Amino acid sequence: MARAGGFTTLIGQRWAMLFLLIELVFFSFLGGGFFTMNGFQIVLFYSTTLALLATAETFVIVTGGIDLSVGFVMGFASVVSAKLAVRFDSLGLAPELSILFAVLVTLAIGLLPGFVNGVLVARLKVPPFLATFAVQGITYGTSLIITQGSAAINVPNLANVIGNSYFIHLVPGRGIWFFTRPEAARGADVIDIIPTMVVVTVLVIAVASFLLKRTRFGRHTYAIGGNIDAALRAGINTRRHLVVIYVLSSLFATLSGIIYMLEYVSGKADAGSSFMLDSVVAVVIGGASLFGGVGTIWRTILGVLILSVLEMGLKMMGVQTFDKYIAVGIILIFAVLIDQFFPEMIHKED
Amino acid sequence: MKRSLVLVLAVALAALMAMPLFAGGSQEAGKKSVTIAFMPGVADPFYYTMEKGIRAKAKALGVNIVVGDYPDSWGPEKQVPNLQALMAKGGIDLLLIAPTSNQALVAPLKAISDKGIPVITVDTYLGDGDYSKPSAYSFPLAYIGTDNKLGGKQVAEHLAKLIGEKGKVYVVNTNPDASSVIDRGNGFKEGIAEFPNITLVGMDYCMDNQQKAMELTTAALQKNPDLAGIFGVNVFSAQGSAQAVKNAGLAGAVKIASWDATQTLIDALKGGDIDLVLAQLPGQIGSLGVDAGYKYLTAKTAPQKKIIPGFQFFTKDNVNDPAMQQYIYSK
Amino acid sequence: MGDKALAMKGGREKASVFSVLARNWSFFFLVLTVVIFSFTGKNFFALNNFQSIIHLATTALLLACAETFVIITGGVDLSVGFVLGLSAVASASTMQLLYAAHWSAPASVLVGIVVGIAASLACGLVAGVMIARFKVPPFIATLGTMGIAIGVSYHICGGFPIGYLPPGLTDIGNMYVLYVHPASGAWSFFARPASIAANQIKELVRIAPISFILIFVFLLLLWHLLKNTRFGQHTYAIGGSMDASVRAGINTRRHLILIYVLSTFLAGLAGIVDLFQSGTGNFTTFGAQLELFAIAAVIIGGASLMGGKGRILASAVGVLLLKVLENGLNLSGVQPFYRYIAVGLILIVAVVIDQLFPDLF
Amino acid sequence: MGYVLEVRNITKRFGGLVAVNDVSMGVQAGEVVGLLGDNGAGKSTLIKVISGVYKADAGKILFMDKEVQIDSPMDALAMGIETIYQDLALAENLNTPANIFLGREKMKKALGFLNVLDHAYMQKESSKILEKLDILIPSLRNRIRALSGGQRQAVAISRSIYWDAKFLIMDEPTAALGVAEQKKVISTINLLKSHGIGIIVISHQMHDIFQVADRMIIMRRGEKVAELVTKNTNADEVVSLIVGAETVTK
Repeated sequence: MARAGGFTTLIGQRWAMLFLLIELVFFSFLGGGFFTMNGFQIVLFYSTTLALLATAETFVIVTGGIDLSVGFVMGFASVVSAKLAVRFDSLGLAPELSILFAVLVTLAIGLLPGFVNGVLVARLKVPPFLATFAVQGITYGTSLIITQGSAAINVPNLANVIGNSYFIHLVPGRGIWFFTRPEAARGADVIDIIPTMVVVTVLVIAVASFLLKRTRFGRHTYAIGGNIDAALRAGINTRRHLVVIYVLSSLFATLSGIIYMLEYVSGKADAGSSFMLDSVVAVVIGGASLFGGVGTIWRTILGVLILSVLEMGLKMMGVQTFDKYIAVGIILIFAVLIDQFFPEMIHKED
Repeated sequence: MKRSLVLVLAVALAALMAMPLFAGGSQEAGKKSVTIAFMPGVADPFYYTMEKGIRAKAKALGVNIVVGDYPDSWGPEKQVPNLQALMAKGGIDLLLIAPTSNQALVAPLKAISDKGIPVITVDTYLGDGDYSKPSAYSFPLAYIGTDNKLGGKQVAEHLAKLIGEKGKVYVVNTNPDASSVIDRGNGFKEGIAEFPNITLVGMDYCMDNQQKAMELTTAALQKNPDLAGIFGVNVFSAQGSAQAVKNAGLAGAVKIASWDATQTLIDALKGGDIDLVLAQLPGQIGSLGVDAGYKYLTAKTAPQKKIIPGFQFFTKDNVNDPAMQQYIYSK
Repeated sequence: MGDKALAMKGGREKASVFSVLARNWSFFFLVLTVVIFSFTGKNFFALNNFQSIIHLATTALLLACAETFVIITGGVDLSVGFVLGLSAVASASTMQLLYAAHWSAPASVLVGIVVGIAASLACGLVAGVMIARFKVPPFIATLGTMGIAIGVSYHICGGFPIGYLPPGLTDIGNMYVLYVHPASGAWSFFARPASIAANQIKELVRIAPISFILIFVFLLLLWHLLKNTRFGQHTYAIGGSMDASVRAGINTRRHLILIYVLSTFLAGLAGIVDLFQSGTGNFTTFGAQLELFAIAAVIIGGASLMGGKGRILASAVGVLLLKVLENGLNLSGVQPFYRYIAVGLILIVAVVIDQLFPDLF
Repeated sequence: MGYVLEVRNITKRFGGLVAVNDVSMGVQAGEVVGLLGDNGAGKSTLIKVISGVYKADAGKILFMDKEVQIDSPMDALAMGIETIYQDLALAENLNTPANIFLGREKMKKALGFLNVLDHAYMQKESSKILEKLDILIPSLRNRIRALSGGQRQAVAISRSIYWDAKFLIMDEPTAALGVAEQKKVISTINLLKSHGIGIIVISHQMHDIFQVADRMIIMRRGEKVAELVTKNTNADEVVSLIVGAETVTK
């Protein structure tokens, strides 16, 4: 296949990676402070939310659906975990236990919106766009009622210690610390390496990627997205599978909400609202099709990195606030255009 | 071929990621004058005006100013990444910031402060805003901002006078998540409580959406046709409620107090659509911030922990007063 | 497959009462909510309350109309909310500029409107070309133009609502068609009777805000366009089967471009209406979610995101249902936060009904 | 001579692949020609060239003895070459008259100035054409979605006939139909034949082809390998030609 034009085809297939590389080079020259270890860590640290939500979205989009509720499920989880942590704390539990229990209970509660989504989509055949849109409203309303609209605060400070810690702390000339930041004089030169939440996110994504790529569950997910009738005839329990997919999506969103709570020591109903569309965009930039059957976690993460590097890079360059929307808009269209043109070149030949 | 390209890209990526490890630390060289960073809370007229004040003062003192990316909506998840991007530029000696959450911003600001960059919070604060006694959030040098509660209270007093100290009043607030407007609302409540013949019939949140404010006020007027006064806690809520009152044919009959002296509100005041505008002094807040920061950096004089510039009231009587014009917000 | 189809057909003939109910459930639901809120809501059942609900729903109605056309073709337009803001900001800043340059008020307003609409049409054209020519999924193409609309409108206004506009905008935008003064028997069109002083305005009965004329004209026009014209028929056909439409000789590319241009035209018009009603050029804030509200209303009206069905008047009922719900819950003293849950639940009911009776619509 | 439609030396390549290689054939008025071949034999490509979806790399098309240029499906339709695809290309959300008139709606003046769709006219004409083809559809108001496979097929055929098809290409007309419905389609094809329309039928159902076709053209690997008169051949011969056991030139 593809003897002539092999190189362009290759670029067409790998354009996302190439694009990321171009971004990295571009901002290394023009983004103030981008080309430093700190700069890269910041980009990674603030792409964790998007990465988790986009991972959730990848599963759903591969089945041919869409989950509009992830952003507000994330907010819901942040609010619930924060409120629970405060509650457990006020009951006199040790901060470690309060947070642990809050996290565990939230993970359980976080399955609920996904379950509702799944039942609506799989059993009642409600279009995913609508089912998840409705659930978005319900979770948002519930979080607002829980918090009376304001942020859920007064979370034990331990959350902050966990959420903003780094894997390694290096003090030149004094030694190396893991997880806890050494007490150092103000202004001392502590080098922080690898934020813990980034490690957590990478682990979660690795598991997700394994699930989608290497397991039967993953195979079935693609099968359903490719042709749900064929999947059904092949003996896949598509209803149950779809319910599990939406529950999984909700679970990733919940995790993201918990990380938000740990990082910001508070919960906020609309914490994830602005990431909702971005998460779909990242998946699409990663080459997935909204019609289902195509997409991988790894390429989604590439999409996430393209977006966050672009956003942080532009910020560090000092580009005017709202120009970034224009940039993202144009790149988005550009991304899909490339995806539209290159497969055509390939398909026409067979 | 595919495989090899992936490999090349991966190696290039890895090399690129690793390089900063060796390249770090060369930022500081060659810097002479003082650089102050400003991280606004959200893209709105108030902070643009503050930036103007900051830049004016900085120019006078010969200070460099770097301004962070204006967050497009209110909240730490929007502001903190912008803050980190701003700080990553390096070479910053002092930070002026309007924290968008009194708790979520404690950790990131503490880390910045620990790196030896002093922090001054403007307009909004950490914790309860009291940095004078030791606490987890007492590290900033100072808080400079309007006393929103006092402002709300004074608005209540002014509005009470306008409506003859009796009747029903209503508040259109913006966002239950922003400490500044919540303080305004609470201050207003306290102020109104001192007038036994005035009742507060409700407080709604328009989420910074003028159309929404209009709908809410229309509904409030429907519930209470004899409403005597309305307090719109910022530009959008005041404009929306003014229009709703006008639509209901109650212009003049319902007195409207508002907050933040944007040109639009001043025009509305001139046109008789609203009756009172409280002008904060964002420019002055910014300028005081730069001043305090500069003195701290150059002369090591610590500023007061709390600096509260006053505010001004625009009414029909003084709106054309040339001395008042400086308080109108502008970019 | 044949058996199932036959069974459904049989069902249609038998269950005509059900079909009328299911087909128009949103309308009956609207009537039901009005009845309930008339008991629970303070001053809910009042002429001026209904008038202001519809008056303040003008922009939402226009956006829902826009979305109806797009959704019938099987697409979705995420940009409408921010195109509304772009149009308001672009036209307001033009008016401000020209008025400051001593143009007459009508001239600057007119040019401002043209500029605002032109800016909106540009967005629709870009999205339409992307979708029709380059087969970009509508979700992505309109998300792209949405980003561009946000960026451009903030460039124009810098985050400030735009004031300094020619006077009288809000007087026009919020004017009533008929004013009656029951006490004196005086009445007049479009302005309060000359014999009535400004402070007596509360005693006036004002009938039909001017926005009613606009809504009425546009609903009628768009209803006609969709129901009775070739354009409308082709819109349904494209949503039903793109393939069939192409083979039937419909210029689907041009048609789709027109659909997205029409959509942003209506969004742009909504921006102008907003400008006239509020008197300031407001950009769209991020929490507004106007586009999602419009899509929800259209779906409640019985349209399907798969395309091929949807009705203008039903979409209008969808908007009114959501607005009445909001207003009624407010007047009944329900906390605003419960509104989100109520809307979510109603949506689910809507779609489940739609799924239970798929061929009745 | 006397062909409604004739193709001469058609060749169509996709990159290095020759999908149709130097194929010539013709169909007379009132004649049904069966086009047979295994998957990938080039049948679909050939009819797509005729219906204007693809443009041939070489060769020419004659319609009513005149050389014609068919650059798009529109050109083919304008000449009276109609194609009924396997998926029927109907808008399932619309009713029968709307589909028959799709793209060529009849308009009328309402209130003297408004150009509106003439629903009554389209409905009347639709029932006329259905009657003419002896097709029964319970209610013309029903959406296509509510019709059976055979009824849909009938609607698609009626559409072509209403618009004066002189030449009809039918791609797998009997696939996915019940036995009774298959019979109905066969009788409809025979009816069309008696109206003097030239027809190409592509089908895997050998049985059906033998029932309706006057002649058969067999393709393999892009080439025409045989042209047979139905009554002079049998299923075994045809099958062996399709799979390539022997090559007969006649």
